[in-house]
Amino acid sequence: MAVEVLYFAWLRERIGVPRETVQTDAATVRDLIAQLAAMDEWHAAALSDLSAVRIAVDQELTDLDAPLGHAREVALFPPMTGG
Amino acid sequence: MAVEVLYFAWLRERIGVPRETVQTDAATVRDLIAQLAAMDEWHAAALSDLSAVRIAVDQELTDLDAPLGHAREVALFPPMTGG
Amino acid sequence: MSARVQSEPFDIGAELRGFGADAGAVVTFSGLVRSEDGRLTALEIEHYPGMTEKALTAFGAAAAQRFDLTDWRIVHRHGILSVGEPIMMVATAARHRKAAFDAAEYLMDWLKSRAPFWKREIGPDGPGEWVAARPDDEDALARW
Amino acid sequence: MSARVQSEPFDIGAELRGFGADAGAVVTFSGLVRSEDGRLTALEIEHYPGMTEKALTAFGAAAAQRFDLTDWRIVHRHGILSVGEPIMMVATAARHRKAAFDAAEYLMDWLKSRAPFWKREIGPDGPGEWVAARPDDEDALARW
Repeated sequence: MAVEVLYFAWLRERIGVPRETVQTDAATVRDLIAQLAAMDEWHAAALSDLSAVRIAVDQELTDLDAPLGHAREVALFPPMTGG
Repeated sequence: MAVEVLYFAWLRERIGVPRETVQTDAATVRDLIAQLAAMDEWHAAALSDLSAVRIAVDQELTDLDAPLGHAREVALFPPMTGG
Repeated sequence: MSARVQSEPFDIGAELRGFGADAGAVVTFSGLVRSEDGRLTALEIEHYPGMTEKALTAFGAAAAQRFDLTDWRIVHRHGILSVGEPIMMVATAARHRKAAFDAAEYLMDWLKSRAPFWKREIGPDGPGEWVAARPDDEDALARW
Repeated sequence: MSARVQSEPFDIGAELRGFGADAGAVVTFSGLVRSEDGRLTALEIEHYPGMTEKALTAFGAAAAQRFDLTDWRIVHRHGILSVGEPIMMVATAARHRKAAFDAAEYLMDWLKSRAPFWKREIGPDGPGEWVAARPDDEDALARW
């Protein structure tokens, strides 16, 4: 299936694009990230430390082991610093 | 010595005046209040329950057993309800 | 860093203009006259001129030191205030939010139980009861 | 009861006009851009359009229920904000002060760590570091 993957803040900068459409059969977010990290050195570097990555699936915060299901939008970003 | 005694809120209403000048030899606030309570039935009624009376001497909160010293102004009032 | 007692209304937006330069965090509390389910039309607020200003200034100075505030302000009204009108406000400014929040709560706890103000209810038939002090307002002071 | 995300400045006084009718207690928190001892000239704030509004609205609704608020408002800016400018505000209205204070702190704790905003420092030489999340902001959430 096709998933829209969004990046924010320094993840966006390191990967070099704010969003991309990815064809995937990943079962979980963790699987999807492994697929992304294998794409090129920028993805690999940006996604090397998963403790610094936060995840939203269809605009809801979730964790690495969340099933991808029929997700249309997956966002990866650093810990949030609002307020 | 002469002390200016001020009353606020329902103490002022029950006693009937907002302030009065009192000649006293009282050593403590408690002694002064006893003298005031002996003046007439309004003072006596207003000052019958000292747990409901708060005290300021020269505009600083204090308690019944505080020495009167050279106080110029003693204020008696109910518990405060600001804010 | 100032305390004022006045009968006139105040505007929180105007009070905050230029308040707490380089603070990072600004907290305000404002108290408004409640109708108490339509029972009240106004509150009358009596105070002890002279002592009030001294007390509020002392509370502000204590909060500034304890919470390392970059700014603080207290405004409290007296007289007859209609339902919905602001009674008072405190504002605190600090580098981080916890200090600003704590300082505002500290000021409110002192102000409620130790500043010489007294409220009387005014209903459709005129002046009513003096508002009784709440035991939990006295309790709130114990935490500081 | 509303959450907004915008690049334009806001005015706390204007936000509070008519806010929290019959509330008794209104608390505001506002966050301003600090200069960090002159090191910064501005902050750039990035956010996740769509998710941000949903998250803020969910936080407000949760606070309203938990603290029995009569009103709440969240305004958060994005884009480049100069030193001294307001970044965001929350306002809470309740019958008594404790609920209004607690709700404002609750909203801030959620907003700091769970709303999709990211700050980047801007100094005299241009864009600098992304602001790191503070561990104690994460810890602050645990109390709710």
